[in-house]
Amino acid sequence: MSLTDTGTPDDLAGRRSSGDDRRRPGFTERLLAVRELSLLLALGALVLVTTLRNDRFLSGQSVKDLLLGCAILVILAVGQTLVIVTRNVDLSVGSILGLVAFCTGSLFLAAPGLPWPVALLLGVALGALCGAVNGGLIAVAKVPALVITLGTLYAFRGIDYYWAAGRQINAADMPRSFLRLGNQTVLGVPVLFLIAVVVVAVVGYYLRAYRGGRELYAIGSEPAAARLSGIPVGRRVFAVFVASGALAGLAGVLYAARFGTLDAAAGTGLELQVVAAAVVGGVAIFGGSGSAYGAALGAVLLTTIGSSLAVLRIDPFWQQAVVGALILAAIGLDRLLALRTAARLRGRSARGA
Amino acid sequence: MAHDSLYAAPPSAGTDTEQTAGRLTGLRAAFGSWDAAVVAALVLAVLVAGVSVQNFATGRNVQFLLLDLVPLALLALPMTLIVVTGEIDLSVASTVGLCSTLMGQLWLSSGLSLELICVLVVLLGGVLGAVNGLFVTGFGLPSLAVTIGTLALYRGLSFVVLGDQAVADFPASWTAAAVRNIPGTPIPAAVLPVLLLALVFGVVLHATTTGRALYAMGNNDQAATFAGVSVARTKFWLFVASGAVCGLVGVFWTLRYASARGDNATGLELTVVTAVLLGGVSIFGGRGALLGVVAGVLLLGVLRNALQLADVDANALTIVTGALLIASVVLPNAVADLRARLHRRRQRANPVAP
Amino acid sequence: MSPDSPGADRAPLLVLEGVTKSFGAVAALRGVHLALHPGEAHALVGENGAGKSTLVKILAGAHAPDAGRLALDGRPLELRGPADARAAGIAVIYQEPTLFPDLSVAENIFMGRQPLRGLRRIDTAAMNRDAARLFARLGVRIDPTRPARGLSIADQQLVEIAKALSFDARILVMDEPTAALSGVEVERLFGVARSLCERGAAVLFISHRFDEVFDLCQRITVLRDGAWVSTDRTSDLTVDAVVRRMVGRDVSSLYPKQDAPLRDTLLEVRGLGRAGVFSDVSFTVRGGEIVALAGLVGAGRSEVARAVFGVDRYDAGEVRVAGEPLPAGSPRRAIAAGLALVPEDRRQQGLVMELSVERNATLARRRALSRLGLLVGGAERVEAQRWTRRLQVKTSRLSAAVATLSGGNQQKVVLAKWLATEPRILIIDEPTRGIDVGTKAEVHRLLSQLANEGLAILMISSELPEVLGMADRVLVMHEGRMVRELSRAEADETSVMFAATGQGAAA
Amino acid sequence: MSAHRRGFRFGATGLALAALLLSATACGGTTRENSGDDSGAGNQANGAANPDAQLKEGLKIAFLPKQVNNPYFTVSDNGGKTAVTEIKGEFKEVGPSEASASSQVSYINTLSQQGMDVIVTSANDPNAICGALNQAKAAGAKIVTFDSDTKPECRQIFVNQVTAEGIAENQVKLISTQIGGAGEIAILSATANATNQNAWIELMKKELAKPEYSKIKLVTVAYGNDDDQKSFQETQGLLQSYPNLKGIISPTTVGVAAAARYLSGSQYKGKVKLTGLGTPNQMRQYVKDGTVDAFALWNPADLGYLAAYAGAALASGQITGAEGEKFTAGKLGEYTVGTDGVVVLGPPTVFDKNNIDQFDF
Repeated sequence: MSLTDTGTPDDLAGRRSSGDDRRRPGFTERLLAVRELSLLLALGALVLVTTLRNDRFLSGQSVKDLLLGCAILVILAVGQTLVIVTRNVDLSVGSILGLVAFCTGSLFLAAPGLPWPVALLLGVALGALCGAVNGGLIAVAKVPALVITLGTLYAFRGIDYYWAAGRQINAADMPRSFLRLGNQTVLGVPVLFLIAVVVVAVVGYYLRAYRGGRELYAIGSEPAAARLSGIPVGRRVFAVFVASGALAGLAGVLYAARFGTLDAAAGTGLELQVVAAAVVGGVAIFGGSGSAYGAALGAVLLTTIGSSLAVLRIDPFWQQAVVGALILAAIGLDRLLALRTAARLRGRSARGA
Repeated sequence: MAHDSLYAAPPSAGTDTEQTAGRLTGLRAAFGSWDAAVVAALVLAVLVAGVSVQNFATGRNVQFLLLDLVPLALLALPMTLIVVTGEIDLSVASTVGLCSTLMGQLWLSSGLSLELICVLVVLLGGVLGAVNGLFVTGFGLPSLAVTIGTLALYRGLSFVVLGDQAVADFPASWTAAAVRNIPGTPIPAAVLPVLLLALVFGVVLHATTTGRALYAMGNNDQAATFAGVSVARTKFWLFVASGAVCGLVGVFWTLRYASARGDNATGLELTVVTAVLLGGVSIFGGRGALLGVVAGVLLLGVLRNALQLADVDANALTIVTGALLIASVVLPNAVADLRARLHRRRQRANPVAP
Repeated sequence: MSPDSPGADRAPLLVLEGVTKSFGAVAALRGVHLALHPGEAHALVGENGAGKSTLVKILAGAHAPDAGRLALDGRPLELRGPADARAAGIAVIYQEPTLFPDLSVAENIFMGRQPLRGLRRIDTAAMNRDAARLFARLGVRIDPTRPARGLSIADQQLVEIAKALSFDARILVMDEPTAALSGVEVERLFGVARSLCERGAAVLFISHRFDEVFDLCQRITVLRDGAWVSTDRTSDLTVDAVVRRMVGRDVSSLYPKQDAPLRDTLLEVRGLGRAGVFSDVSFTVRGGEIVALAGLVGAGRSEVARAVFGVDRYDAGEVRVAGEPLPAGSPRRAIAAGLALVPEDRRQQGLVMELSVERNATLARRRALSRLGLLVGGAERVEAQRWTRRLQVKTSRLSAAVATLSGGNQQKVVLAKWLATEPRILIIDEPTRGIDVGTKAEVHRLLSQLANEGLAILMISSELPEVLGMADRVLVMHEGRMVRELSRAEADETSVMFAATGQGAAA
Repeated sequence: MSAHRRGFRFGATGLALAALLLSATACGGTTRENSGDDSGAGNQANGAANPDAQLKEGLKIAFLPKQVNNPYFTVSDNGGKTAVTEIKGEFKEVGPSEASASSQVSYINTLSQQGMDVIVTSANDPNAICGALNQAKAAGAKIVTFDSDTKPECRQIFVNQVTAEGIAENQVKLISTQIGGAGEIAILSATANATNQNAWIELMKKELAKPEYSKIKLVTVAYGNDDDQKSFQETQGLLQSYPNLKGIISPTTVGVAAAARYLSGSQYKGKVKLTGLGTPNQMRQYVKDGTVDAFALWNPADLGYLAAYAGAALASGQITGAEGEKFTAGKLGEYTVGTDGVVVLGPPTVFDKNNIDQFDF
């Protein structure tokens, strides 16, 4: 209250200041950190309970299996984070993954000598192309991404089916070097997981520390304001869909490498899990907040739940119900936290001088 | 921001009234004729299919076609109202599935009469819808996220209820009644309740105070609140109604296929949303008419049936469904855009307008 | 009266010539010209719908003009988007804050221009420091790291101002920035604007508040119906002259409240409180009486109105209508009891912009128009016609979307909607905010007439002349508390302001 | 808006409706006990069979698999196509892109509309498609099911790939040999209530009760839902839950491939034995790298081939579906219709390192 003389209206300004904030910088970031921490705790608790029931759950092989199992979902969830943060949603990722996976297989079938990095690049490019179709339609039609990607969910899958025509591609059709990618480990950590970690780190850091990344949050937080502050909203949203498509493409190639057996149904219904992972990971479904790290943790948590249920020998039919309940719990919890935060902020605003 | 803006973020949210207004008149022009366009497309599709597709224009085929459309048409009715209020219910197909398995389980183990079971299932559907409604209105969560959650939850529970088992020993008199025709016509008797419900929902939407309130809250829920509309309650009951209709569809589905299974109606929610959007209901809320939706449902059914009869690959059908969905949202906007552009060009060519 | 004759001692910084813009069939701007000189504060005034906001949008790069041209420093300027406008040094503070609620205050200020460190990463620490420095310059203390969500409207406006300041704009456009600010904050803002002018920047100031216009600006440009009317030195003008040009005719008395016989107490509020918002608010309003609720923005006036009407809940106290207790939290029951609330935010709360005039006008009354829930025949149309005629709403047809109407006519539709419910108590929040002078007078006349007919009117207004002219009694709120009640005789500018700034409370 | 009142009205209407129906049903509704078995009894054998009838030419034979994108069905449908070409008929394959009974119904209706002579289908649900099949039958089509049966009264012939006893015997023998006749084993099945899977599992349990298998203990049955990833995870779970596991039987093509892939990439490779029902193309790699010693399957192409011939024989009047009738199925030779109209393809083929390269499906 530097300007106070005798209770002049100056304390109007003072009233809404809050001196204690200065000592605790990064209020906004702290909210996120809390979310990620609680996810880690949940994950830890889950692993602990499962391990108590069956100590092999934490054996080297099992951990490796877990890491391998979550890699693809993590990559997709990170891509989805990019999209959701801008207040959009991409429901077509499962279909893109399927299409790219099958395409990769056919590619090796057609050109057996192809080095796998080329296949990887081509897969990512095809995914990006699908993403561009999404992004383009959304930009042209100015309709919600939900509807467009619901449509392309059908369309991409249909193309995939049409092309595959009931064929199946087997591990034997693909080069060993490529298949090794799916199962190889470095110091006991699967390569697939390392790739996922790199993706998470790059996207997560970009979202946090680069102008382009921050602009995505701005778009999701208030699209109209974003437009007025000179952010090329259309172009950014388009780019986000291309990125999501490309990551789905990457996931598709990795899927091919990991599973070896491919038919056109690969990745059917995956979009639900991906959205669930992001939402559980604290990415607000209406945009503007959440982090790639959180989404990745959400994906790990979902995969771990799947494995835990199997290890705990719980009726597998419960798994989908658990996923649904988790989504509801996550958004419910978010809402509760948001309300409490809002109450706290209002409390500060209203606190007398 | 009060709106769950994920899918309800109109192109130019609020900041520029004039532009929005301009765009809206364009949209309205496009939408006003959208109903008519869908009906015209339907008539055209029927004519073309009748002439060029063998076996299309037969009584038996009409029966098959309509029978296949009953669940879709029923689910599209409450969905229309929900989308008009700016919400969405993606859990409908899972609710149908859960209702179906509950019906099977009750029949299998409760010893209750089938009549009672049917009533119970419809009520249970209402309860499942109420859970959606509670999350959406009570906790203020976006319906998209909530119903994606219950989509997974209800489907999971329906597998929990019956596992992968099917309950199939429903009395033949009942299962036959589900597919019986109105005597003397090729029209299934199940169409009658659909028509009745369509009438009820149509009147509610277009000729009652509730309907007015639905449009108002779909456009601006704050203004609706200030005008004394109980937005939350109305939406809550819409979800309940949606759930109850799902229960009804669950009963019909179970009897028609004489089989209560956990995977009944899987994926149907996408078709329902497609039909509703194809019928000209705006996904932003606040716009749309029930007639268009009914025409949309029929158009979808006729196209699928005709293409199937013409031996078009199932995979091509998948693509057609996706393409229709995209076209139904892209076209009106593209038309509006085009008109606006033409208008501007005329303006520019003639700058000294009045 | 050529646009740039007076005060053109230096070459103009920014020139608009023959700018034309239409939306659909509506011409928003027709051949407008405007010149901004370095170092000058230039006011742009006009009734609502005169095209001011469209002009702002064009300067901001948000709209492209259909015809006409812009020039900066004598060179043609083409703005293809808001980013171009920024690059050209044009900063805009919009009428309504356009913040990102999820991002921190500092990020809101520096979005797209965050200070960078190695590898083009954002330097968060530097950003927060810079933001704090800007707030210090404005003399306010807002934590730069807190999210923008939950900021009061005034604080949001201050963040907007800090944003505009942050890039040392050569041209600062302020579209009614003071609507939500307190007197002190307005003074600070003007201080900043003046210092910008001293450094050679130009300020374009848009406001309905003539005292501020005359206080800050050297020249005034008047727009009417999308066309340029005049540009003059402030010193050559009087308020009357400006108003005449805006309206295109003489405006008779603005505030014509006639004395009406006082009747029974209709609205009684006792000990109303809501945690963190307002507490222990008690007052009564009698039939035939207009009671004004005065106070600074953020004092909790609108919140009290919303709680009384049932839009918000309250924790303590009770509301009685004609002696009967009114259940809390239900606008529907409030309406049934004879309450009506014309809310503060017309576009968000008052109207459903996309719906027709007819539907809007009957929205609150639709139940009474129905038989068993069914809306029969043309009942809505008849009702809408009755009220739009009485209020002289100018619209081509009743089926036109209200979004196509001007601000004043929109406000009339809101009034029509509520008068159609035949209320006993009318709560009206900022009855004339953002509407043109002509309509303003009509609204005032109408309120007076309604009081005469026996309505109890509770009026919330931030415009002192309106409060003093219209009210039989003035209630003053400060920081969520009712601090003074002034009779018509006691109320004057000093006494109301004194109470509103909290000094009366101590007494 | 009186949502409150409306809410009440809604509730009241619901209650009234319920009360009405309850009172209507109180005096005797349809319950499971009193409904009896009035489901369309009786079947087939309209008219007598003429064993000497020639196979008609130009028969319209349609294959309707569980779903069109399943490679297994692609192979068997192609077998059917070969047969139809041999008898100079018209072949058609249609089907839903997702394995659901309701869309199969829609296809059956379409096929019956198109006047097919024979519909060869693999049922997604033994009951759900019955009504449509009966209608098609009434419209003149002959119905043959293969791979997955419907209720017997809904079709004329079911072409069974193998008898359940044959499968059980074969699988238990394979695993017993591989684990040396003693130790813990588990079964990785498809879905918890897939009819054929459960029948096989029951028979395997009976088989295991025989004295020669007394040292083998079946510890659990896991379900991979015929989903690759799920089966993979379940295998993983099995090995963690049962450290002493010696062998896994997975009598489903999806399950066995997923389990093999898991084992081949884990420390258990070669130590935990795996057998089951799989296709040579899917398993070739794992047989060669030593993960899997031997597994079995019928030839799906032969299955389709036989189904097509059975259909043709029906449509030509050679058989009616009654027990004891005989017909010749091209290169496969003569078959006899068993009880309930079941025709059995034959014992499964066992694939190992030595013979696997002779097969391509």
